[in-house]
Amino acid sequence: MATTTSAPLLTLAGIRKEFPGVVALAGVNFELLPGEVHALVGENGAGKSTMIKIISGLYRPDAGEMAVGGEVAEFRSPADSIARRIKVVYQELDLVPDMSVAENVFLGGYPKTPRGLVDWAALNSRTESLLAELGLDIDPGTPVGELRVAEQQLVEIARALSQQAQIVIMDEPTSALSPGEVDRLFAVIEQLQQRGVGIIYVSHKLDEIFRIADRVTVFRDGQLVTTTPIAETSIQQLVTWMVGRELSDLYPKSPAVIGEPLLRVSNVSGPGIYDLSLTVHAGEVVGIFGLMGAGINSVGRVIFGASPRTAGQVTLAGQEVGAGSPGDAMEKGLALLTENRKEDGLVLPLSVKNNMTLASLRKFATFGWLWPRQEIKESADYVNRLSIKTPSLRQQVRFLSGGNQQKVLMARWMMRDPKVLLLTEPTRGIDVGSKAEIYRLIDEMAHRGLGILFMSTEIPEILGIADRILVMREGRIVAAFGRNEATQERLVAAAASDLNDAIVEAG
Amino acid sequence: MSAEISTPARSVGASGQSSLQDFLRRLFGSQEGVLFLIVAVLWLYLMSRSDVFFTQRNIGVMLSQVSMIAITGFGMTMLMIAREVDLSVGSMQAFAGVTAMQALNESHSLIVGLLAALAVGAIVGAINAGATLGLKISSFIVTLAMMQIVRGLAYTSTNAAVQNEHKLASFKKVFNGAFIENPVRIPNPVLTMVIIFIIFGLILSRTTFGRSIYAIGGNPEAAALSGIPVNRIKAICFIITGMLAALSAFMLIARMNSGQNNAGFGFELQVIGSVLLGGASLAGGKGTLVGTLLAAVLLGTVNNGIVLLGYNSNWQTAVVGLMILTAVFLDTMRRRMTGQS
Amino acid sequence: AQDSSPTAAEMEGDAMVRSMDPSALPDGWTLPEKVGHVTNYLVHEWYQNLTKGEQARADEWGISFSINDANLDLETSLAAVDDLVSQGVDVLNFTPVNEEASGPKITEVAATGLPIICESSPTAGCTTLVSIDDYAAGFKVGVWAGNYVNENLGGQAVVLDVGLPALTTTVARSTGFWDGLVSVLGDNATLAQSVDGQGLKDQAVTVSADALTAHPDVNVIFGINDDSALGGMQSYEAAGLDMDALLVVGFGCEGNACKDALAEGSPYKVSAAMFPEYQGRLLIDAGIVAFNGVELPPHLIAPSTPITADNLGDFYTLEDGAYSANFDAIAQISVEGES
Amino acid sequence: MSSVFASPQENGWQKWKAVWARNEALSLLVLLAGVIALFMVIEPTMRKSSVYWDLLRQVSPTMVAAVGITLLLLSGEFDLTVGSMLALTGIVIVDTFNRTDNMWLGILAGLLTGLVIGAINGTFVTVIGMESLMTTLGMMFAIRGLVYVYTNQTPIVDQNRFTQFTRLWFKNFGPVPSPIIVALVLVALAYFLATRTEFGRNTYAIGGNANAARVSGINVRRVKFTLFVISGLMASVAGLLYTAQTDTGYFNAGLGFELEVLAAVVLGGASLAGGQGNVTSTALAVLIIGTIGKGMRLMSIDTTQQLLVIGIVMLIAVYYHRIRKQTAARLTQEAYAARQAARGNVLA
Ligand SMILES: Nc1ncnc2c1ncn2[C@@H]1O[C@H](COP(=O)(O)OP(=O)(O)OP(=O)(O)O)[C@@H](O)[C@H]1O
Ligand SMILES: Nc1ncnc2c1ncn2[C@@H]1O[C@H](COP(=O)(O)OP(=O)(O)OP(=O)(O)O)[C@@H](O)[C@H]1O
Ligand SMILES: [Mg+2]
Ligand SMILES: [Mg+2]
Repeated sequence: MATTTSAPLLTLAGIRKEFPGVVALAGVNFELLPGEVHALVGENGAGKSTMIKIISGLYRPDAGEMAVGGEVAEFRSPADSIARRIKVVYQELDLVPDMSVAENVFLGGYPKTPRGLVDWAALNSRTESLLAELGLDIDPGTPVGELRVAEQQLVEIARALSQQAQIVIMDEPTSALSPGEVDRLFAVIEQLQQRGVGIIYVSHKLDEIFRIADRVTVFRDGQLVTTTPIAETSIQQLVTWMVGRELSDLYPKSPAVIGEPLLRVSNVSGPGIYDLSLTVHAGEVVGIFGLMGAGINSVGRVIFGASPRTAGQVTLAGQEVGAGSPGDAMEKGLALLTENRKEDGLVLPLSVKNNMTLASLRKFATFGWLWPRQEIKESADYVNRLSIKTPSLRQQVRFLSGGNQQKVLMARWMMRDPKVLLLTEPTRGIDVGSKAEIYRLIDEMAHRGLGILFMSTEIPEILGIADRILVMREGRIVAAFGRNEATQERLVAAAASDLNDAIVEAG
Repeated sequence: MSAEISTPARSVGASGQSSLQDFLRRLFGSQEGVLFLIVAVLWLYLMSRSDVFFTQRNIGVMLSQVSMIAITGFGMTMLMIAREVDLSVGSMQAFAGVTAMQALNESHSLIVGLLAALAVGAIVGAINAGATLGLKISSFIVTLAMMQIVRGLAYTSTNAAVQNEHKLASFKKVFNGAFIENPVRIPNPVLTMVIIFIIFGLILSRTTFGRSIYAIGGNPEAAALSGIPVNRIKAICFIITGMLAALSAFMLIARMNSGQNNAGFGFELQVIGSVLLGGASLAGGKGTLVGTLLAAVLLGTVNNGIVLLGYNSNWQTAVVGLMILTAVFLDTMRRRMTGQS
Repeated sequence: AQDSSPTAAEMEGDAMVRSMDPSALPDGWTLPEKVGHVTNYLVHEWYQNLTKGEQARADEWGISFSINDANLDLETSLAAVDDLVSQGVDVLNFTPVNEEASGPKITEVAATGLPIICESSPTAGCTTLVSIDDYAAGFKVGVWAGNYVNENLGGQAVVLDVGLPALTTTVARSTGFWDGLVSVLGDNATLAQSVDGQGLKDQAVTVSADALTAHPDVNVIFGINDDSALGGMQSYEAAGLDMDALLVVGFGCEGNACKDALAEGSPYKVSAAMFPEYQGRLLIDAGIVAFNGVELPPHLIAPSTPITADNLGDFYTLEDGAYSANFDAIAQISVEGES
Repeated sequence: MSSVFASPQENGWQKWKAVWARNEALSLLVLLAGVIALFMVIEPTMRKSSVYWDLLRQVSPTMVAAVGITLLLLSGEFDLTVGSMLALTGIVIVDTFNRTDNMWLGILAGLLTGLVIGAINGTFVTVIGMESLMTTLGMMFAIRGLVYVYTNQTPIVDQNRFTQFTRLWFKNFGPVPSPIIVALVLVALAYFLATRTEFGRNTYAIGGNANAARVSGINVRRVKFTLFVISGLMASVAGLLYTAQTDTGYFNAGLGFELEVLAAVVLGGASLAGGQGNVTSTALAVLIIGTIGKGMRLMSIDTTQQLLVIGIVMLIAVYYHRIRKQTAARLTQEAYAARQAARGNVLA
C-alpha cells in the first residue's frame, strides 16, 4: 500500500489543454506516489485520456507544469516520457499486429549486439522471462495479432516491465477482460505496486476501483473535482462527484408489460454459436450473459444476418427472417447495435445527423430523393430526447465522446421504429451517467412495446435491466433465470460451470 | 425516471453567429474555400496581365478544356468517396474514342456513336467493379492493370487514328469547341459539364444513393450493417465513372475530329489529381463535386494562363506541380489551425 | 545538317541504294538473313506505314524482318537493341527515342561490326541515316506557303506554330518553315506564338485553342506533323473563325487524314510529304548495301516535296479508300542540295 | 518451446502449405522459374545465357528504385517522384560533368540530388504534415517541369564523353554486368537494414501501426524522413545507372517509371497500406516483369499486346497473392485455435 510520506513520482500543476472549441483540461493538479494505485474517474469526455496523453508526451499542455521524481519534465514526444520510465497502456491497445510478441515488447528499444544490430536471441529470451514473470505461456515469436485481447494487454504490461517503468498508466484496461482475466491483471498490478511502481488507473467500473485503488481522483468537464483516499468514499459519492448531481437510480426498471412473442429464434447455429433457441416478447428485456468469448457477440450478428446462419430459423412477429441479409432483417423490424462502435457502427467522417439517419434514409426520401427538412427535424428531436451532447447536428461524429457516440447509434436504430432491438454490450467504455441514460432508454423502449435482446458481459447491468436472463457458454445457452431468481453468484456459476451440468431449457 | 446530464445539450440547428461570419468560416474552413481563393487570386492576376483572359471566348475555351477532366472527375469523385479508384480512365479516352468513331463511321448516326462510347465505358466500368468486388483485389491495382489492358485494346482495335469518315454535320456541333451556336450561348462542352455537375451534385448531396456513398467510404462495415447494399453501390459508381470517362472521350473525338488511339496519356493523373486536390482522399468518405470542379478549373486556368501570357510551355508541367503543392500545403495548414488533423 | 560532305565512294553507295532491284542482286553479294527495326512509336501512322514499306521490301528480297517498338520509352528502346542483337540480326534498323541518349549504346553495338541503319534522327554509331532533310523540307513548304499567302491571303501571314521542341528534327521543321516563309514574305510574316503540341492531336487541339484566343488574327497554322496541323485546324474551326482566311501547313502526310484534307479542299493546303512507304524501302535497301561492305554517306536523304491537292494524284493512287504510293514518281523527286 | 507454425495438427502436407502460404518470395521464385521455362520453350533466343546477362543489366535501375520505394512503403508512405528523379539526376550529373569537367563531382552531384529531393519530400510529409501521395504527385510534376524549363527539352550531352562513366553501365566483370552488382549490393543493404537493424524493425512497426510506434517512443517522423531520403537516394542511384547507359541528361527519362516501379512493388506482395512486404520479393518481382517484357520483345510481340499481357499477369498475380495471404491467415487461425485448445485459457 501507498506510503504517503515518500516524495511523489509525478506531479502535475495547473495543467491546461484546449482543443478547438473544447477545453479538455482546465488547470489540473495531480500527484502520484510510489507504490500507489491512483484511480482516475469521470464521465466520458471529462479529460482523463487527455491528461494521460500529456503525461505520455503525446500532447503538450497549453499551460501548467509537470514534474517527474521532483524534476521538471517537459515532454516533446513519447520517447521523452519513456526515457523517464513512464509506460502507458492505452484504452485502444497499441500493438503492431503483424509483429511478434517479442518485437512488440521491446518496440522502440530493442536489445542490440555490440555492433548495433538487433540481438534476436536476447530479444526472445528476455521476452520469455518477462512473460514468465507475468505467468503468460506464449511463444515470443507469435504474432501479436493472434493473441486474445487479455493476452495483448499483458504484452503491454510486459512492455512496462521491459522498460522498468516507474510509472504505469492504464486507461480502461479491463473493458475487454473476463473476470478471471481481471483477477490476473490485478495480481500483476499488486506485483508492480510492491516494487514501488506508481499506477494511474482509469476505469468506468467503479467496483474495480474499490478493489485496487488507494486513492481516487474525480474529473468533471476538464476540472479536477477532488482527490481522496478510496477508504473515505463510496460508489454513490463518486458517482455524485462525476455527474455533478445525485444519481438516485442507475437501473430505472419499470414493471414490464409482457406482450405477444415477437422474435423467435429456433435452433440457430452460426460462427461461434450452436443450436440457439430463444423468444423475445413485446415489452420484454431479455438479457444474455456470458463471459468474454462465450459467443454473446455472435448472437446478435447471426440473428441479424451480419454473420452467416448455418442452421435454424428466425421469425419476427410470425414472418421469417432470411439468413445472412441485414437488409431483410431490417425490413422485418430488427435492429442491431454492434459491439464495436468504431469498427462497425459509426461512420466517423460523417455528421451526427447523417450517422443517425443512415439506416432509415428511405423514410426521408421519395424515390431516393431526400427531404432534408424532415431529416433535420427528426435528428434534432433525437438529439434532444437522448440528451446527446453535440455542438450541432453537423458535427462530425468522431469528435463526440464515447457515450454520446453510443447514443447516436441508439438513435440510428430507434429511428427505424424496430420491433425488436438487439443490443450488444451497449455500455462498454461508457461512463456511469451515460449508462444510466442508456438504461433509461432501454426501459422506455420496452415500455413502448419493443422487444429487447440485451447481450452483456457485465452482471450488474444484466441484473439491473433484464426481465429474463439467459446464460451463454461456449456458444450455447446453458441456463435461464427469471428476474427474481437471478443473482450474481448463480450467473457466474452457470457461465463458468462445466458443460456436463444440467442445461436449463432456454426461451 | 429521467436523468439529466450535467451540461444540458445545446439546442441544435440554430447557429449563434451572423451569417457573414458563418459564411467566412465555411469559406476558409474547407478545401473548397482554399481552392476558391487560389482560383480567385489567379483570375485577378491573369485579368490584370492579359486583356484576353476574361473574355467570353477565352473563358469558354478554357472551360471547354476543363470540361473533360471535370466530367470524368465527377465520376471519380463518387468512386473515391466510396473508397475506390479508377486508373483506367486515361486509356478509356483512347479506347472509347476510337470505338465511338468507328461506330459513327459505320452507322452514320450520332446516337449510335455516343451509345457505343457509353457502352464501352459501362462495360469497362463493370469489369473494374467485377474484378475489384468479386475477386476482392484493391481497385488501385485492378485498374492499374486495366489501364494497360484498355490501352492495349485501343491499339489492337485500330493501328492508326480513326478518321472522321461519316462527315456528320451534327457531330461537329455537339461537343466541338467553344462557340457553336446554341440557345444559351454557353459552349456545349461547358453546358454538358454544368448539367452533369448539377445532376451528380444533387445525387451526391440529396439522395439516399449519395448518402450511401459517403457512408460506404466512411465505414463500409457500418454501412452494410445499416442495410446499405455496399457492393451494388460501389459497382454503380464504377460504371458511372466508366461512362463519364467515355462521355469525355466522345467529347474529345468531337474536338479532334478523329479517334486517336494514343489519346489520354496521363489523363488519369490529371483527373485523380483534380479529385484529390478538390478535397477527396484515397481513404474515402469525403470529397465534393464543387471541390473537384474548382480543382479542375484551377489546373485549367494555369495551363490557359501560361499560354496566354506567352510563357514557355515548359512551365506548364512545373506550375501544375507547384499548384498541387500549394493547395496541399494550404489545406494542411488550414486543418492544423482548425484542429482537424 | 551538320554532316560533312560525303566522299565519292560514299556517293556511289548512295546511288547504289537508290537503284537496288530485287530481281538483280549485284554479283558476289549476299543478302542479310534477318533485319530488325527498333521503332520508337509504332502506334503512330508514320511508323505503321514505314514498317509496312520495310516489310514489303523485305518480302520482295526474301529477307526476314521483325519489329520491336519502344513506345517512346528510352530504356525499352535500348533494351530492344540488345534483344535484336541477341536474336542475331544481320542489319539493325533503328529509330531513336532520343538520338543523343542512344549514342553510347549504338556506338557500342556498332563496334561489333553490325550495320546500323538509322531513321529519322542522326545517332552516333549509325552506319547511315535514312531520312528527309527536315530543314530543307520545311523550307520548301515555307516558300510554298509564302506564295500562297501572297496570292490568296493578302500577303500578310500571322503564324501559329504547333511545334515539338523536344526533338531536333521537329525543331528543324519549324525553323525551316519559318525561314522559307520569311524568304518570300519578309517582314509581312509574323510569328504569333509557338506552342508545344507534343506531336499528339489531343495536346495540339488543347494548346492551340488557348493560343488562338490570345491571337485570333492567326491566318497560318504550321504543324510539325499531320496531327499537330490538323489539331490546330480543328481548334481554329471550333473557335468559329473564318475558315476561308486560313492556311494550314502540315508535315509528313503519312496518313489518310492529310490526304483526305488536301483532296477535300479544306484550309489544309500543303504538307511536306515524307513518303513513309518509300523510306521503308530505302531502309531495307541501305541495309543490304551496308551489309555487303559498301561505304555509305552519313546521311542518305529521303525525298520530300510539298504535296498539295494538285500533285497528290502524282504520288498516291486512291483505290477503295486506300492510298498506294507511286514509288517511281517519288524516286524522281530531287534531293539535290539537301544535306 | 513450441512455435505456432508447428502446432500439433499440422501434418507434412499442412506444413508445406504453410511454407507456401507464408513465403511470398518462394512463390515469386517459382513464378520466375516458370516464366523463364515457358519462354525457353517457345522462344529459342531465350535459351542463350547472354540474354539473361542483358536482362540483369537492364532491370538494375528499376530494381534499385523499387527497393527504395519498398522500404518507404513499409512505413506506409508513398513516393511518386522516382520517374522525374531519373530525369533530374541525369540532367544534374551531365550538366555538372560539362561545367566542372570532373566525373566524380558529377556523380556526387547526382547522388546529392536524390538526397535533397528526398529531404524535401520528407520535410513536406513529416514536418509540415502533408499527405505523401498528393505531395509527391505535386513534386513529380514540379521536378519534371523544372527539368523541361532548365533544359528547354534538349538533351544535355556529356561533352567529355567520360568512358569511365559509361563503363558503370557497359562494363562486365566476367559475364556479370556492373549495374546489377550495384543493384544487388543495394538490395542486400536494404535487406539487412530492414531485417537486422532497429531502424528497419521500426519501419515495419510504423507501417503496421503508426500509433503503436509513436507511443513506444519511436520517432516516427525521423524514421519516415530518413526513409524519404533513402528512397530519394535510391532513385538517384537508379538515375545514375540509367544515365551511364546514355551518357546524356534526357529530360523525358523515366516517364511513367513510377507506375512501372509500383507494379513491381505490388507484384512483390507489398501492401499499399504499409507494414507488409520485403525487398527480396520486390527484387524478384522486378526480374519477373523484366523477363516477361524481354521474352515478349524477343518474340516480337506488339507493344500493344505486351500491355495487355502485363495487365493480365498483374491481375492474376495480385489475385494469387490474395489467396495466398488468405490461406496464411486461415492457417494461423487454425494453429491458434489448436494452441488454445491444447493449452486451455491461459488466464482463467
Ligand atoms: N484530438 C482531439 N481533438 C479535439 N478534441 C479532442 C481531442 N481529444 C480529445 N478531445 C476532446 O477533449 C475532451 C476530453 O477528452 P478525453 O478523451 O480526455 O476524455 P476521457 O475522459 O478520456 O473520456 P472517455 O471516458 O470517453 O475515454 C472531450 O470533449 C474530447 O471530445
Ligand atoms: N466469423 C467467425 N468465424 C469463425 N469463428 C468465429 C467467428 N466469429 C466468432 N467466432 C468464434 O466464436 C466464438 C464466440 O465469438 P464472439 O465474438 O461472439 O465472443 P465474445 O463473447 O464476444 O468474445 P470476445 O470477447 O472474444 O469478443 C469465439 O471463439 C470466436 O473465435
Ligand atoms: Mg478516454
Ligand atoms: Mg467478441
